[in-house]
Amino acid sequence: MEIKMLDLTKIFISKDKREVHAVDHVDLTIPSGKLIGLLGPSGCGKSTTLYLIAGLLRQNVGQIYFGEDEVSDMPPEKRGIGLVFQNYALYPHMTVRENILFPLENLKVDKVEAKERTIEMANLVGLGEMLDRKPKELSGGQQQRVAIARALVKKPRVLLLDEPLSNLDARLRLQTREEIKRIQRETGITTVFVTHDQEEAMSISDEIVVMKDGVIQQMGEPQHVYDHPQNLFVAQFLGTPQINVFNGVIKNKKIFVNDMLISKTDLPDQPVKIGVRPEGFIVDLEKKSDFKFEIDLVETIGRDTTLIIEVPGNEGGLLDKITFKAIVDASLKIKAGDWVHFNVKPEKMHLFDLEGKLLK
Amino acid sequence: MAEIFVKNEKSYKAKKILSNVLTYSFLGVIALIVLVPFYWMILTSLKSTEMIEAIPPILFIKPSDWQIWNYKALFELVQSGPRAGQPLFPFFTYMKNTIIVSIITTAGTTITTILAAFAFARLNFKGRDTVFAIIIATMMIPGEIFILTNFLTINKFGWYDLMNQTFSDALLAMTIPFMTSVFYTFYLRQTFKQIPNELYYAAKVDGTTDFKYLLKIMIPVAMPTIVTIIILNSMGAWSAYIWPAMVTTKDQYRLVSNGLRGAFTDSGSGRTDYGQQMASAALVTAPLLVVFFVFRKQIMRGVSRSGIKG
Amino acid sequence: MKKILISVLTLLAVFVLTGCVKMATTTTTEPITTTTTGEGPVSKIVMDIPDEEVTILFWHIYGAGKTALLDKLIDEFEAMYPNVTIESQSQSDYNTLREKINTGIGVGQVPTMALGYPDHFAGYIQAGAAYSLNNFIYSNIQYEITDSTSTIFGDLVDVSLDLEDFVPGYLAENNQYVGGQYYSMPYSKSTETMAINRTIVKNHVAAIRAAGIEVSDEGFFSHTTPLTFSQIQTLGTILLNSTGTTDVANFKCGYLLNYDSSGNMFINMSRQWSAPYTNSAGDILINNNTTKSMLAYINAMFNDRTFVLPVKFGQSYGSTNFKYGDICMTVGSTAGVLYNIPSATDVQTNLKFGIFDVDFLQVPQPTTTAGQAVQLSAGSTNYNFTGQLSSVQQGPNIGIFKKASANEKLFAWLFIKYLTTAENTALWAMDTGYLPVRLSAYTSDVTIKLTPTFSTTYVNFLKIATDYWTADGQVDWADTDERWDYLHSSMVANIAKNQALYYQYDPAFPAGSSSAGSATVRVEAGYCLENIYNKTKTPETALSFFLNQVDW
Amino acid sequence: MLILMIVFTFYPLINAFVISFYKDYLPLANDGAGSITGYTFANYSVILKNQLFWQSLKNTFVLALVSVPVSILISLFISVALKSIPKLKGFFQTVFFLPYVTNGIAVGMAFAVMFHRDYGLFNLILGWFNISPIDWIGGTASWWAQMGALMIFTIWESLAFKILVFTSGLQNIDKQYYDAAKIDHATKWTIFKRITVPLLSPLILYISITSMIGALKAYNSVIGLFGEKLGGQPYSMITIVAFVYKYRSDFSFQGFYSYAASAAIILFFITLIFSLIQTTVSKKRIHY
Repeated sequence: MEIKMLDLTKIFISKDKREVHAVDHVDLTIPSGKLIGLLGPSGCGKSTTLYLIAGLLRQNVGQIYFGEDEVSDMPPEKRGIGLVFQNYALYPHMTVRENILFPLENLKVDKVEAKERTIEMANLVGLGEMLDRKPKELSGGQQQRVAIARALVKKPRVLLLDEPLSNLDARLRLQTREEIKRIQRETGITTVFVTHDQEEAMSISDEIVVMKDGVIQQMGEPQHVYDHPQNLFVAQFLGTPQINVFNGVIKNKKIFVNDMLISKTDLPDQPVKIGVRPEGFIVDLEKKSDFKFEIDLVETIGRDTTLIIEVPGNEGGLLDKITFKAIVDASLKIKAGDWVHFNVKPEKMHLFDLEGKLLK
Repeated sequence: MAEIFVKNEKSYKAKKILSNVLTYSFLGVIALIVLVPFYWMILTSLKSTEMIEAIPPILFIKPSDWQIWNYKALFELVQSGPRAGQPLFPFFTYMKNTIIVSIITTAGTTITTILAAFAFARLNFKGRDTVFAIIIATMMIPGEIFILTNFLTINKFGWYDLMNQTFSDALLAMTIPFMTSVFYTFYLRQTFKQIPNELYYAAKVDGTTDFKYLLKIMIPVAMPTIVTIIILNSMGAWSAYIWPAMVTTKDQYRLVSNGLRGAFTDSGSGRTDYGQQMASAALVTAPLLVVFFVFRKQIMRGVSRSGIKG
Repeated sequence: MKKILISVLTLLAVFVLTGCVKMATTTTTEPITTTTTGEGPVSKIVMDIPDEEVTILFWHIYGAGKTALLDKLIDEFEAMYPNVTIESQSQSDYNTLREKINTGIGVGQVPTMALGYPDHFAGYIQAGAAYSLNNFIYSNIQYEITDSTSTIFGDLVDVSLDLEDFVPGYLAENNQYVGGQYYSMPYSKSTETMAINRTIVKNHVAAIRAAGIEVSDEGFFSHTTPLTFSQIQTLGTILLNSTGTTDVANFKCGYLLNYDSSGNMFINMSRQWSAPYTNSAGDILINNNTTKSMLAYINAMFNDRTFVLPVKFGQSYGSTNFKYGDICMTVGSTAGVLYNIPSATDVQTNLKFGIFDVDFLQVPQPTTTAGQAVQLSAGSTNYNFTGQLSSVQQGPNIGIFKKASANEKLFAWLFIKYLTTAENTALWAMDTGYLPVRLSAYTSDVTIKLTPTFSTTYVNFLKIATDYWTADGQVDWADTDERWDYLHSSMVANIAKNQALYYQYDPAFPAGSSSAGSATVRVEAGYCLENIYNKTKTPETALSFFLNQVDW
Repeated sequence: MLILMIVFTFYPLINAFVISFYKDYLPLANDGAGSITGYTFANYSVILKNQLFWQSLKNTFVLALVSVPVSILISLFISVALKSIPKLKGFFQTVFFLPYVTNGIAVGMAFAVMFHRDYGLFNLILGWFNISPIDWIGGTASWWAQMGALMIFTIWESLAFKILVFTSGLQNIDKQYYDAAKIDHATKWTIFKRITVPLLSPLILYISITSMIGALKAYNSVIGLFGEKLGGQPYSMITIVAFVYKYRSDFSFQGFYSYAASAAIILFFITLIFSLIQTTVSKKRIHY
């Protein structure tokens, strides 16, 4: 089931009576049968968007379509969605079975069928043995899976997950991530989930949607978005460690940071922001490159070494005081205090104008 | 997959409006039911005896027909004799006493309730649950069976001396027996029990005394409930009747309810001037309402945050 | 919860074992301390009146209205005896007053003197706390006032009291106790009289005369001879509308005779029928055949609307529906007289007969002379009994407590004497609607100022009504004549004076271990009639329920 | 603090137990120490022999068993409705709290007037719907009419506190449960029945126990509505506590305190049994 949002806007009135556009003229189409991650920092409007799709909130402007169906004015229960809440919202007084059964009871599904579907669903999420436990007797991951089972048991058109992994510990998070992906694959249901964790989003989503201030910044397959960020925000938001940003300038088709030549370009002369992924640095062992720094700290984890460089910044120059990271091969044996010359991989470098727009 | 295929319902909005209308009418009707007795009280206070007994009842009175006299009479002064210049019905004296008693009782009750609730919720002493059980049991006995016993106790303490009872004696007698409240102890204990044990252990590890823990952790956390208790308790003095009448020797030590009951019944014919009685009832209620409206936000916030869970 | 049970039972056991109450060995009875001798003292001892400061604590229940006059009398008394301070304290209501004194007796906290009903004093006497006033009444001591600040400096004060001057019925009530002693003196006394809608009667004068009942052209019945129950029944056939509703065109009511107090109705009718009720020893005697036939008769009268109770109209008193014209006659306390008079302040649409004339009569009696055989009939049933004249007296008396010092008792007594002087009892009566307790008050020629513009003696006060009656209502008083304001009070005072000849009292006794006190019996007696009226019980079951409540 | 409780709460309670077994108790004899002639169970038989005692049991049971659940339900509905409305919440909250801020005596009298057959408001309103006047509290009132009036008054009085408690309880329920239920296609009624009530169940138990205790002790409402007669017909609405107090005015006389105490103790055990049943039943029903 394809989900289409047209000009979707949600305005909240804040405590000091200001209008806050939580979702601002969003046009978005979520393709059928895909697992989509809605990604962004907190307050970016991603949860609001999810709740608008669910119908728990009502948009001020715009329409939502599920396939051909306009659901804009439909109450949530009519939309045919399944929603998994951040803290699962399992009814504490009901057993797992009762929790999963609850939507079916409300839909007046035949009792025998409902029972079967409940068991089937419990098995799907791997909780067949725990049907008679109360939520508080389950671990976080198990609760999560009950919530998913409850959302899916009524065979919704769309599955929505709100920060599904945020309440789990690191190990469970990895495990559950896979689980969600598996369940989604098996059921083939259009799934939208919200997260602020880009790694999580990138690891399981078919496509990700990056949001900021209620506006969609970019949408696409995770790796594609990572490799081709549309703007500085997306570039900064995706990737750990974060992308390094230098203030630079283009002069005569050459890119300079503080008189240090970094690379060449076809773009006209102008001041620019240069984003370089940490893995985009190549150590110039011949020390020909202009782009050189004294290393402040070296962290080696496994085969990678992270060089941490603190640039004091120079007044009047282009280099602000920044700390940047470069990931290089551990075999290079660089120590703190060494001067290192860098070359930059062109595909790992992105140029933006001063507003943060990608320059092409 | 999509089993639930529902066509867009235009009637959804209409339905929502309908449900809102229903909800508001339900609340409105109940609000009306709640308010009617108050309206009736004020209405009656503006009626003469004859108007009260009119058939069918008079539902509205023109301002020109208001029997303001009912109110004025409450503030009339004695014309002659040794009490000349003093009010006929010592409304303000009763009011003052009631407020004082209310404050003292509430302060006392709050303190004892906090201590008791703390003891029963947190401290481990031998027979704690048994003692608590007995305390709960006392709720199941009508309080006035205690009157004679308590009267004798008050007398033993020397607070009831016909010739020499001072105002402070009277205050002690009126307040001390009501400085504990089983009901509120029960109520606050529930809140205290919700505060996680970890906090207590953490405090113990930090070497905090029980008392300091109560003062610094429990009370601030349970503050909304305590505020609620203070508010609810302070209303009590407004209805107290038999006990204040029993343990005070002088009229000027008594409380508003004592004034309300006796003052408007003619001792000869046994008739009650309902108009005047309602007028005084309205006047007695008024300060409570004023306090309530002034502090409405705080009260409601306190109450709504008190979070009483099992 | 189970713990509650166990722990309470355990504690219970502990307390029982360590019981802290003394076992009584004998029941103490009040030894008689004074003789009832002294048929008029021969010689008197003169003594100086004590001059140290004395404070007298006087407990009553008067609200704002009556304390003004009481305070004036206290003021005057304190001027006479400058060393005396009377602290007058209202204790809200009679129940609280009695309860406080009863509990106070146990711990030695009682006032010097207090107002109270006979059953209260009976309780105080049983507890050994009341002081016999015989000590003063028959005393032959006179006191000399030597304090020059006193208003009666140099006079001789006599503590004894001439009982001859008191209304005998009141005295009988006040010395009904052990040994025939006076433990209290009558103070705020009242009785019941009957208000009658004279406008209705006037419109049926011919029919009433034809039935053999004397009535004046203007609808006045005799004020000296009471109507009998048979006459009341006859009036019912003339004045009652057959449908139980008011018929304004033909001047007929739905109900004939209302009794405000069903308790008084039961007790007074028992006297009138010579039916045993209770005695001073506290025995409950209601289980007898005369009472049963009385109840059967009353039930018959309820059924044909000759008698009615206020509960019929959802009221405590019949006055409202009397004014509205639903009831022709109503028996109620003399203190509530004015509630029966329709006036311009009433909501006019409610007054079916408009503003009509009201006259007052003695309460109906079975017969005109005591001790006559009487036969009453209801339908085909006849009831035979010996009729007695009887009317109730009610209202509190005033007494002194033993615990007070000799001086406190002395001045308390002098204060009681002062409150009940002819002038003061007359003043109290006219001001409050109560009745004078002394016979001499009825002939008192002391002028009393009732309003700033109107003063009268009690004799002239009584004359207002008698003048009006003599003129058959055709007086030529100006509209502004203040006698109009006191006409009805005066009527009632006259009627009460006539009824005083056959006042009966209700024996007073405290609760015993297997029976209720007289006050409770009176309440239950009233409920008994209400139950019959409401038809929730038959006369038989109502009586057995009554017995169940007062005797076990 | 405990001393206060012992002196003014435990001691009188235990004392009442003991007194109920005294024979010929004169509480004020011997300078307030009291005197007895032995111990006996006779006080209880005096109480049980009284026809009114059984009447009072019936009245109290019916009143408690109807008014407590009804008022809990109504106040639950009100609290839920209050939560769902977007506007005027504060206004309604204020109004519903008002009965708590008033003098009970005055309101009782106002109700008595409103229930009057001839000049009461209730019958006037019934008249608008062409219903002939009902005698609610008068001499001809049926037992059910009187009980109905008493219940209306009792429920009116008790709503404020319950609404207060439930409103605060509702605020503590995570909104997500409601969103979840909505998405699970639950109707409003299902949400109320399956989500709200179970989640409030500990609170409901607390309220039902305390108000059951309160209802079994009903007295002031009867006095307020019917006066000392305790009913339209004498004693028709007598409650157990009213029955206890019937003996109160004669406390100081031989044995009466013991009668009152015995009746109070009987009430105590009835209340105890009720509370036990409530806790056992609810133990099965309260899930968390």
